[in-house]
Amino acid sequence: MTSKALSIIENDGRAAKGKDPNLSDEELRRIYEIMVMTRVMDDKGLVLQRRGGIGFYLQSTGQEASHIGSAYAMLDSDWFFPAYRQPGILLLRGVPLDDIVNEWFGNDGDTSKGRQMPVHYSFRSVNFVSISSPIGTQLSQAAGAAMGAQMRGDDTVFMTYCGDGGTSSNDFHAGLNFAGVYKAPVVFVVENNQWAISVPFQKQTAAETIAAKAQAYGMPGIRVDGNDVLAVYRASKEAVDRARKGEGPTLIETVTYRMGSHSSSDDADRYRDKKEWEAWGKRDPILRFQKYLQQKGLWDAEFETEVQTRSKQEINDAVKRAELRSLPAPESMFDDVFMNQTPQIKEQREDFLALEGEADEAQGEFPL
Amino acid sequence: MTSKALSIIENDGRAAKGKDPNLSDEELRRIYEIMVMTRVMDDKGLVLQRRGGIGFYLQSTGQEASHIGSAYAMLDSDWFFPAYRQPGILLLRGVPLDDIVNEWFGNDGDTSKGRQMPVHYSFRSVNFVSISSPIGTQLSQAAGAAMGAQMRGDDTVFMTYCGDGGTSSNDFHAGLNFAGVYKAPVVFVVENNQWAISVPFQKQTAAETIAAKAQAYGMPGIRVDGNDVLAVYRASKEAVDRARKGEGPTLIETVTYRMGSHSSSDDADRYRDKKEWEAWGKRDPILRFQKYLQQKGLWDAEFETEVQTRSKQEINDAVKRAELRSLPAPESMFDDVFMNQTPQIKEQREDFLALEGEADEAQGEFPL
Amino acid sequence: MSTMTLLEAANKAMQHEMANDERVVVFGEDVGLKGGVFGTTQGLQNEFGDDRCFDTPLSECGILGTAVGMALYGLRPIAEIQFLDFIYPGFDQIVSEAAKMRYRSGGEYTCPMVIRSPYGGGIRGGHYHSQSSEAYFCHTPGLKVVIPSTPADTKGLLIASIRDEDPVMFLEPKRIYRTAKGEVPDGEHVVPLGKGRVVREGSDCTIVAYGAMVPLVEKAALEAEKQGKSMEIIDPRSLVPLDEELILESVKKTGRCVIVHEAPRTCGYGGEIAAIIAEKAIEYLEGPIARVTGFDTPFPYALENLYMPDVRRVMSGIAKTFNW
Amino acid sequence: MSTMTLLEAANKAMQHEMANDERVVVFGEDVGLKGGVFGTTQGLQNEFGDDRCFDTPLSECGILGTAVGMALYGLRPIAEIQFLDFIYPGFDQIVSEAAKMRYRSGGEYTCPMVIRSPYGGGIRGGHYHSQSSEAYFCHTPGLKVVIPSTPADTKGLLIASIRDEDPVMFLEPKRIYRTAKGEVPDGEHVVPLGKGRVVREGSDCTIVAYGAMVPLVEKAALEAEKQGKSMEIIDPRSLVPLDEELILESVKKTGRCVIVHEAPRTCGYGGEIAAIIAEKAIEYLEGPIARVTGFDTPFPYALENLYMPDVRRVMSGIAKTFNW
Ligand SMILES: Cc1ncc(C[n+]2csc(CCOP(=O)(O)OP(=O)(O)O)c2C)c(N)n1
Ligand SMILES: Cc1ncc(C[n+]2csc(CCOP(=O)(O)OP(=O)(O)O)c2C)c(N)n1
Ligand SMILES: [Mg+2]
Ligand SMILES: [Mg+2]
Repeated sequence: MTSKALSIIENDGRAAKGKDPNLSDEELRRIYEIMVMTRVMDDKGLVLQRRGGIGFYLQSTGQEASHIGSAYAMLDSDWFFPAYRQPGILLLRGVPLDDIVNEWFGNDGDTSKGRQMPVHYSFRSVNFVSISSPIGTQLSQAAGAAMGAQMRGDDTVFMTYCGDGGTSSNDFHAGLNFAGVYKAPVVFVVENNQWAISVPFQKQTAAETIAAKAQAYGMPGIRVDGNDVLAVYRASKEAVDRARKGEGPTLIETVTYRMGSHSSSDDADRYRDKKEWEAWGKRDPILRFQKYLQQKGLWDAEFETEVQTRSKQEINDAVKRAELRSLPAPESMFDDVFMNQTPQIKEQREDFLALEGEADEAQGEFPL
Repeated sequence: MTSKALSIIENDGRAAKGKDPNLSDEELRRIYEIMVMTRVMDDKGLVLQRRGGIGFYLQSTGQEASHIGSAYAMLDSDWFFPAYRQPGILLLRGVPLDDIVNEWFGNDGDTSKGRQMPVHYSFRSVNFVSISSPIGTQLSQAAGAAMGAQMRGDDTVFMTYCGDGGTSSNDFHAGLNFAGVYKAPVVFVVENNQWAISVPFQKQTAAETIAAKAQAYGMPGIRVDGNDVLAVYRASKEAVDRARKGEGPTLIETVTYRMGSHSSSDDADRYRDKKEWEAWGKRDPILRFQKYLQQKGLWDAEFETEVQTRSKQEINDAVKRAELRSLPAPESMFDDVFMNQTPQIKEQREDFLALEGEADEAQGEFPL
Repeated sequence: MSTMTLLEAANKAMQHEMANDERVVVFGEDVGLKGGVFGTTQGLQNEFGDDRCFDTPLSECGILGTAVGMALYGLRPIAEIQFLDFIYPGFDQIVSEAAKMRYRSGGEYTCPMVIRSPYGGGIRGGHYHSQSSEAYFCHTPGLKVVIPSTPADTKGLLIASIRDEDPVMFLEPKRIYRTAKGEVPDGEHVVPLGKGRVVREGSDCTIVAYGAMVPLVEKAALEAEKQGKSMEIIDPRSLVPLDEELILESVKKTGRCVIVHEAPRTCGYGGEIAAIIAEKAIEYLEGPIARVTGFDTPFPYALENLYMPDVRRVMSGIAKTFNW
Repeated sequence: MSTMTLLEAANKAMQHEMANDERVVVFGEDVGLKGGVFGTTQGLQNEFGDDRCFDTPLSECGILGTAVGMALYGLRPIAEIQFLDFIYPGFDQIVSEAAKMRYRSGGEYTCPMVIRSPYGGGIRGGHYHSQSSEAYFCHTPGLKVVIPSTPADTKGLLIASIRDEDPVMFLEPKRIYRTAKGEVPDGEHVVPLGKGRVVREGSDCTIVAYGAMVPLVEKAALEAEKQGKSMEIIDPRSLVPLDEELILESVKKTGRCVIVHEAPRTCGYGGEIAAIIAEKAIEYLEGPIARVTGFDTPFPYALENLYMPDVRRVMSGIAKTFNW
């Protein structure tokens, strides 16, 4: 499956000749720390869900290189139209852990006011567009935003994500087609993690690769080893640069693997071969990157302990703070449908509040 | 635009070496007659619309080779999921002219009961599925029917059509993707006539060719000269045979040109370069085929006159008969929503008929 | 008779019809080996093979388009849409194609197919795993719309839907998939479409409700009874075609009506019921017609419990029909 | 003031706003050089360049998806859908995305965009060039739905829609594109969304109608007047948000109500109006609420004239509110 995919970090941890993107030590360490933090956050999220603390969780384990490597190629002024498996971008952009964790709880600290399920983040301050559940819708939106930037003469670049399943969606077809026709500055990253819930890649499309689909839209299609953060970064950087120069969109397929179940609602053991999972486990993107860093003298056990401990501490603290918070105010339910409440919504709100009031007075009684 | 497209009939009328599909004289003449009849019918349809006899018409002029050549590769038991620019298939399948013309009028002889606009035919008796206006919807349906035949072990083959514009539709993506994944016995014929109403092919997609889109779905993509009936036939026959043998779907792009305006509601002169139109006029598929027949001794001026006269006579007669017919019965409007009328539809029908009755009694009065 | 959940009853209905009619096929995302995200199709692939029960690519457009094609070709497809919220990429195939095929072809081509989908709130699914959009389909001529509220009805209505000669939207109230338990006839069991069910007889006020709202209004009726008001509950079971007679008869008897649904109020199915009554039985009314519905906002996550109609809101609706 | 058609007024509104606000862009199929299949966008590409008014590939999904993206990025897209019947391939972007963006992001992201589309029958367009599906959009929280019936309102409402901070479905009654002629204020002219219009004052019965039904019910009102009945006509103009007060006040005065629309009856917008009245003004009613609507069938081609509400059917609806 990974044949012909760009790969940089070799078995011994060295970069393939002439391919090292030559990031500074500081940058490399930062990327590593964020990959670890993402993993730690994901572990915590699932545990919390299992304990009943939050209602749902969805991990990105195994895909840290794929999404963090690609996102790292973007400038802060660039925009993301993410799917739901790229939480590392938030850390890359410096979103406070509290904001992330409050979203899981949908509490009164959640910037999106508890409106969506856990992991459906929205952070306007860092150009991270609200995540949707319907698969693929972000793809044509990203193309449109890119067309908009082009019209306005901005040099913003847009990066959008979906999974292998997402390539079957209407918006994949429309988004790539429009981006191709208008040469919009957008990079489509498909994280091919081999599964769409229980449907394997082979049943998703008869195309040999997802990168091959680029030809249908007249844009370059690049296939990279999605567990190799340097390869993903390098391919993405080239695509982002091309986009910024007005040379149009790119489709990048990152070949990777969903190490966890689809989400906290799923049990992959029911449909997935353990051997396949084990084989991919050996290609863990964090371990792979570790080797590279170690070989460069940027990683040792001590550093690892420090990063792990700090990450866990931070996330645990954030969770503790989130747990102390309350739900959003009941009447907030009626806000943000429109900028201003319509008479109908106002009335429904008033009826609702009147009833809430009554309930407070006459506990559990329903006087007719 | 036609570079690398399969083409067979050469300038001198001869077939390119080794490529002649070697159809019998009888078959060749039949194809020719149907091409002419299709053209004659189209001329009549537009004239009728201009005279106010029918409300709408849409021609296939210039695309006769493209759709008749492909359809000719099918067995009578095979199914068509057509778009709206393949009227020659009806003639190929022996649908009586009266049935066709009655559809234009939407009269009480119309097999689809005047329910749709002109040229939206449905002829179940010849496996010609009801034509829809929404672009592309037939493509995924054809894939589904093909999957169904496969499941039942039938060796039926399905052929479905759309235009260059249709390749941008959701159903193009879904239909080809499903057909690829299930290796369904379906042939997708895209008649690339360079225009989608006023939008030229170059603005429809950045792909170099439509045939190139096949790769996105893991199926062969073939590009043929759509004004060369033998080339279209040959490519289609190969695709149909492959499908019947269980070797899966094919995408065929026929490179052709819409010689008329989009429809009777459109005026192409407003957006289309006359020179382009003239150039394509020189490549008329009927004239091209004539040369081949002539060179084989199958065509002469006398034969032409005979075919032309007979075709015109037949269509004129059919129109005369259609003009004498009435509209469908008013209450027929309430049939065929469901197999059986629901109480709601029954009641609406009764109210309607009661009012019709009143009107007959009290001409134009509305007693309160 | 066996006792089972609503979810199991849906499974049994499909199994029964797949055994009964080899034209019946079941497909959708994750319906095969996994047996569906709720488990509704569990065991079907095992029993009938992956020709008859299979997974599809992630495209509702493809699922519904291929279903229409299969139906045209003579099969009896059951297309599962994983959540009703995700049906829109294939909405065109439903409203433009399946619904109009018989009509537009003058009766030549038909689309006997069932679109099954879990709908409604109550499982902490937020925006996109909770919506009730039955009204869109009810407003589309050519579609039947069926919603069961008990295991027995689920089996009987789903079998009737599969056998129906026209496209049927079969919407399953996911909130009560496992909580609605009851006796279900073994083997053949058909509940005809277009016949409502009197869930509870009463004399003072009619409550019309369907799906997961039925057990809810049953609770409210008990509460009302304590306060001396007798509620009649009607579950229409199929919204299209609607058993108007049953509702009108009841309202003529009680003189009052409350309609309860989870969907947003504006242009919801409750409006249709109210309009029918206001047109055909207004002279019997002794109070305003009340609607207890979801609010005219998207479906929220954290405040789901406050968004959905509850006993308190139903009681308040009932109260409106008495005290105005 | 200039005299112009409804179609020209729509054109003028766009031109005014494109000149006024460079964030406004217009796109869709055939809107550029051709100027739209009805000519509504004529001249815009010429005046503002093909960056601001341009043709798209044949994909409503793409048109609406990119429009959402542009709106998120800060533009003010006006997306034209060639016929409302063809909107469904992009329905998901409207109901799941544009409508929910503000809500789901807690107010962070918004979608100020206008989706313009000709709708309704009367041009011999058959099934797929005639439908009135406003109810789908009205039932979707987060969308505004606006339908003009005069040239002046068209300009004023379209300008208000373009300036609105939320997504607006702007549906143009194609049947009266050219027949509705009238005076339109030059330059700045804004008609606020959510305010209905009293088309005609009267005392015996209220008629609620919008779009191409307004001139029709005006004719019926004249006819009724001849027979001594005085009709009050209300055009809500924006269906969401609805000017409920105006309708309720009128019905309280007249005691009767007829609602007229072209869309099929079941779950149409008429049901909503009837339900509001049955909930809030039932004590004022002196007769049943009548709905005069399209039938619950797909839109037919040859019998179009019989399908659509006409003066006769409106009169019959009025009669029902008097003689029952
Ligand atoms: C339109 C739509 N259909 C179905 C679903 C249910 N669903 C959620 S995730 C998923 C699989 C997605 O697979 P993929 O795109 O490969 O992304 P991954 O989860 O592997 O990251 C499905 C079917 C959905 N969210 N949206
Ligand atoms: C979904 C949809 N959108 C828009 C239209 C309006 N429309 C009718 S034909 C057409 C162009 C079709 O172009 P193409 O697919 O190339 O076919 P051609 O007419 O060239 O044969 C358009 C935009 C439609 N029928 N359906
Ligand atoms: Mg995946
Ligand atoms: Mg074309």
